[in-house]
Amino acid sequence: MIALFTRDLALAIRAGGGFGLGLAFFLIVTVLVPFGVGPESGILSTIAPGILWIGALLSCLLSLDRIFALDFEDGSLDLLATAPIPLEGVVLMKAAAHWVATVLPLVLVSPVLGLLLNLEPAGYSWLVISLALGTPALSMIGTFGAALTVGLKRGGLLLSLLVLPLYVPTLIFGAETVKRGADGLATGTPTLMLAGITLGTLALLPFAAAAAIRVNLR
Amino acid sequence: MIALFTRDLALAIRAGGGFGLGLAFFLIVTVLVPFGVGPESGILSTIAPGILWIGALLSCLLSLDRIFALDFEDGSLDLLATAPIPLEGVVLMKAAAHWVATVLPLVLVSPVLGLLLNLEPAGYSWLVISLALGTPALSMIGTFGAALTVGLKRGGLLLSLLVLPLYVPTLIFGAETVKRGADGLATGTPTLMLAGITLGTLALLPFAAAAAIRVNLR
Amino acid sequence: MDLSVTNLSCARGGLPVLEGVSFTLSPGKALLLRGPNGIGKTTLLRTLAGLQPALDGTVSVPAESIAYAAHADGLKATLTVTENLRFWARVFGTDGVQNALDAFNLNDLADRMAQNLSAGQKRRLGLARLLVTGRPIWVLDEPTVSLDVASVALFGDAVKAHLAGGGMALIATHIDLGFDAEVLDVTQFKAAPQRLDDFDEAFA
Amino acid sequence: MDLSVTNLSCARGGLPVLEGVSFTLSPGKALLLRGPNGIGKTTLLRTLAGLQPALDGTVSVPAESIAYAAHADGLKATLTVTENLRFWARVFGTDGVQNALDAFNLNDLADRMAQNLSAGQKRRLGLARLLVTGRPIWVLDEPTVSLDVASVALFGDAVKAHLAGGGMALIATHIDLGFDAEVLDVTQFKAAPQRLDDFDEAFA
Amino acid sequence: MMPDLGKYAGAVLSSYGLSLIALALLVGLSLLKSASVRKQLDAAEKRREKHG
Amino acid sequence: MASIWQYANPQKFMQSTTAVLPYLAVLTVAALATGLIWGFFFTPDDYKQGSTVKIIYLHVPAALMAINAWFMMLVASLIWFVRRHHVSALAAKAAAPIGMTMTLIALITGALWGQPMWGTYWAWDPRLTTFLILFLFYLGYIALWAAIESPDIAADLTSVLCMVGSVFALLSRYAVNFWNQGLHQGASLSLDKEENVADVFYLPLLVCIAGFVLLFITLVLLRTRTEIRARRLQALIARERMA
Ligand code: HEM
Ligand SMILES: Nc1ncnc2c1ncn2[C@@H]1O[C@H](COP(=O)(O)OP(=O)(O)OP(=O)(O)O)[C@@H](O)[C@H]1O
Ligand SMILES: Nc1ncnc2c1ncn2[C@@H]1O[C@H](COP(=O)(O)OP(=O)(O)OP(=O)(O)O)[C@@H](O)[C@H]1O
Ligand SMILES: [Mg+2]
Ligand SMILES: [Mg+2]
Repeated sequence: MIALFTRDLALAIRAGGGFGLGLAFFLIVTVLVPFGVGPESGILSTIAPGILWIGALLSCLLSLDRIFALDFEDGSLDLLATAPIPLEGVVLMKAAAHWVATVLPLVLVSPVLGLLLNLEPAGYSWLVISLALGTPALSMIGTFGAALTVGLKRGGLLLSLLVLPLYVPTLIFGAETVKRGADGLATGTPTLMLAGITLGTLALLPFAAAAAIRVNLR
Repeated sequence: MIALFTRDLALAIRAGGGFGLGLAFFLIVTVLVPFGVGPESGILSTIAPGILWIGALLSCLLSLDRIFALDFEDGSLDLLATAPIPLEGVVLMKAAAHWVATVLPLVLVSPVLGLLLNLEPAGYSWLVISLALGTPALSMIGTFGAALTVGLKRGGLLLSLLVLPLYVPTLIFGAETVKRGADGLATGTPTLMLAGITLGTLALLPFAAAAAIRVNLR
Repeated sequence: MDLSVTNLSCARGGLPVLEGVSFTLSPGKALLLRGPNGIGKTTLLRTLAGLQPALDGTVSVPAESIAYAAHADGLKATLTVTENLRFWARVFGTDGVQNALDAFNLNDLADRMAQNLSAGQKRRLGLARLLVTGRPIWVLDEPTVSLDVASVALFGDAVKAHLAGGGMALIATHIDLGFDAEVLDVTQFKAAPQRLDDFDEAFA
Repeated sequence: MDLSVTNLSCARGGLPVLEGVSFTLSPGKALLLRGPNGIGKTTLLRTLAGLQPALDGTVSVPAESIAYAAHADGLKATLTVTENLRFWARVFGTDGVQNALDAFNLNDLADRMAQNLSAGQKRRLGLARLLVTGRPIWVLDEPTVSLDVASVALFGDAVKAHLAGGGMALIATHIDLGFDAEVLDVTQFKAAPQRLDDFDEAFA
Repeated sequence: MMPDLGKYAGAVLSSYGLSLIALALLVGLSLLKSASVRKQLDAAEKRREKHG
Repeated sequence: MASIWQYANPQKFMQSTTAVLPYLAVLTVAALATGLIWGFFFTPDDYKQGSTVKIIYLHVPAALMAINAWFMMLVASLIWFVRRHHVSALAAKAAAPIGMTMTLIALITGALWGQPMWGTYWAWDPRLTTFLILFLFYLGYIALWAAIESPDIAADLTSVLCMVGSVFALLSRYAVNFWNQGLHQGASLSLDKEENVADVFYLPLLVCIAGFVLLFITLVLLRTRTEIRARRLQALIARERMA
């Protein structure tokens, strides 16, 4: 299973897309917001936590269809399904590789983008903490969505539609954590909820995703 | 060339995706914003023009890779390039079909989403007008980007990256029109600029896009 | 008007593949291209069809008189057989749809969506498209892949009818097409490996 | 331990394709499946490999003892030949990479990325993957497509060595593989069209 | 005998109007689909009986 | 007494529903007409809300059915997943558009009610927001059914989506409550109705709710029958193709 993880990382780096492009998209969405909303720093700093979380979520979303589609097309998924590792493990490794290759860089640069949006100084640490805690859930939910749509032609947009409502709780608690952190309020509850969601999805969704893949390979 | 337009529309409707899913994505992006930013109606109505424009832009963006990719894969593009209609006309028809199938529905439902974001009542008409004037430019620019990336595997995210900076002027003037409209200010200049951008891109980009396709088919 | 190709060189992926290709084809004649896998037949045909520029050499006819058909048929899975043909007929400004359906025995399938056709039926539809282009020179890449014997015969008849009407056909194939024609082995035109003695040669 | 298949029925796209398939294969033996296009060979092999459930019938061995190889090779274009093989070796917990490279004459290409291989070389790499699975039963779908004569011989040697070591092989093919084996024509198992007299039959 | 809805007439009437339209659409489309599928199925069953 | 699962047999289902459907349809029309006419024409205005209370006769039943339809889909999905009765998968498929329409009606009537009461068509109140999310779930569920060709695969995948979605819907409900306290009234159909809705409003409301429940059942049966026939039709056409 480690082999799968390292292979997926190697592929993400070599294909040149995995790392850079998700990051670039995050950057661009965040940069577009001031153009759309206007440059007033007061408004920007109010909406910064939400926008940063939404930007991360969208970047994550856009790379989801790569999780299984390539392996499905070239037959690797068939072979993995007949390999001596449980499909649940495959799913978990896929989600982990997606997180490391696509989402982790976002988490790391998010403070820089916070600067662009005039995030309150107290919010930076909470931004990173909340993203680090919450985004694994996004990757895992997204992997589940990708497993549901793996056989479909041009499933990309359908995938977004299926996954977005599932992202709502994570988004709410994530943005709320940053907002409270930026305002100097207590962040205990939303942070705990974020961690809870991540643990819950990591524990349960691999089974649902593996079941979906088995059905789709049929 | 009309044949190409009607065929693309028929395909968009039959494939079931063209119409509905772009719309769904617009809906969902708009809905996510309050979850991230918070429910206060004052803030929401301030950022509504920008967010609605960004939402339309992103929905448009996500459907761009369908413009040529399918025709490239099944060989239609080769055949169209050797057919007795100019490739510039093909590009223009492709952009038109994309606009009608994917973007026009967004324009039509945008007032409903304005409601969700508490857009000021005076802004609704300007929202529709600015989207109707500006989004053809988005489709045309996107078609150009799609032409640039047509041969590339998984060009989707790269396409976004190329196209987004090109979208910035349209976004700025579009959102500005709605903002001024919502605040009851004069909207003459940004509206004119929007119309100008649209006319300019429609006049010039087909040539650039056709050239890009010729290079990519080589 | 003859199709004459003189001293043509063509490249694939930046490397010259064939060099000095020359032949002449007169109306009513067909020419079969042969050669091992990877020698450059597809590259040559795409160059003739105007889909990629030649490195060198001349082709006597404009690309507008050539109808090209390759492995990918350009069929839309969610359109019916007739809709697919009618689309191409409108693009080429002709109206031979019924004729094309007859020639490839597609009348029974006329209202079937392309995605519900078998591979051979799809191939027949792709070939039927040639008839609605109304162009005099057919440039075909492996046209009989996945066709059964009866369909190969239909194809042979269609080519013969096209030639009898003064058309020309240039066909790359590994297998027997069921009719006689001149054969050109392109192996003789294989490009010599570049020497790269001169620094600038890498910039073709 | 024999591979015995009893009365197996399998479906594709919701419709039964083959019915009542029965055969036995003992260690050291190979069995060739034959039959026209679309009869259901691929469907049968996928069912045996555990990729889709059988409608009916039994297979005497668990899917875990079967190594399946189909048209799609599961190769990653941006990994080298060795990296591709090493990945599968690690997934299957074996270490026969060098052995596999030798058997399919891939040593010269070991550091080439898969995307820079020719179709035949890719196919060889796909077959080399079988050797690193270490599984006793090979289930192969059209293994020699696009291989030249020398490579077909390499493949034949690999199969013979596998059989000599007590393995089994089940191969669907239209062409000659260069070694002798029992042949099973699956046309005899073709599923009769459903009668659908009973309303509920539509709900398989 | 229309009840006097006062200043909220617009809200009440459009609620009823839009809801009834939505329900009518739902019921209408369900019935239409039911009828068309039933007709197609009958035709297909006839063909099946004829050709065995 | 025969097992209840016999009705999961398509043919048996068709037979028994043929018998009950006409009665159900009549009952539905009667209940809906009585409730809505009673509510619209023969109830007084509320002293605070004026004539807008009349919206309650559409809003509350639709809201209840929107949630119950999803719940029914969840149960049907579980049955399909565990026992693989085709009728239950098709019933879940049949119920989704009905649930979506109910959600839409609740949203529209709520929005129209909100303008006079709260001064805005839309506010990000928890209950309203939950309904919007529910609407998105319906949309995704229906889109997934539509996107997959093979009916059994579609049934499997949509039932997985329905189960996972239900968990996340609950989670969203909690998250949304946490995020915003809201304007919407609490549940007023509680047992001590003294302090809530008066009898004059309560009785016609009950009739309306009964009408909506009946409408839901009737439509689900009708649409499930259509789906069963469509499935049979598909099999017959496939057979013709093969022959
Ligand atoms: C788009 C907006 C709205 C949505 C989605 C919505 C949703 C709901 C839901 C789900 C219920 C049933 C809950 C239950 O019975 O536990 C309900 C009940 C109710 N709603 Fe709304 N509502 C909306 C707007 C409004 C507005 C603006 C008003 C009036 C000011 C209103 C008044 C009521 C009343 C009186 C009930 C009955 C109380 C009850 O039985 O719980 N709603 N609404
Ligand atoms: N995208 C590419 N990049 C680099 N080289 C390529 C590319 N596509 C093909 N080639 C190489 O160009 C050469 C000519 O290919 P071409 O497709 O013209 O051969 P062909 O004669 O048509 O072969 P076949 O009989 O298999 O169809 C081959 O050696 C091939 O390896
Ligand atoms: N996705 C699908 N949906 C519906 N039917 C399918 C699908 N894929 C294949 N079929 C049908 O199932 C039948 C069996 O296909 P299968 O691929 O098993 O044939 P095969 O014997 O392997 O053929 P070949 O020799 O061409 O490989 C064919 O008649 C085919 O038309
Ligand atoms: Mg070729
Ligand atoms: Mg096969």
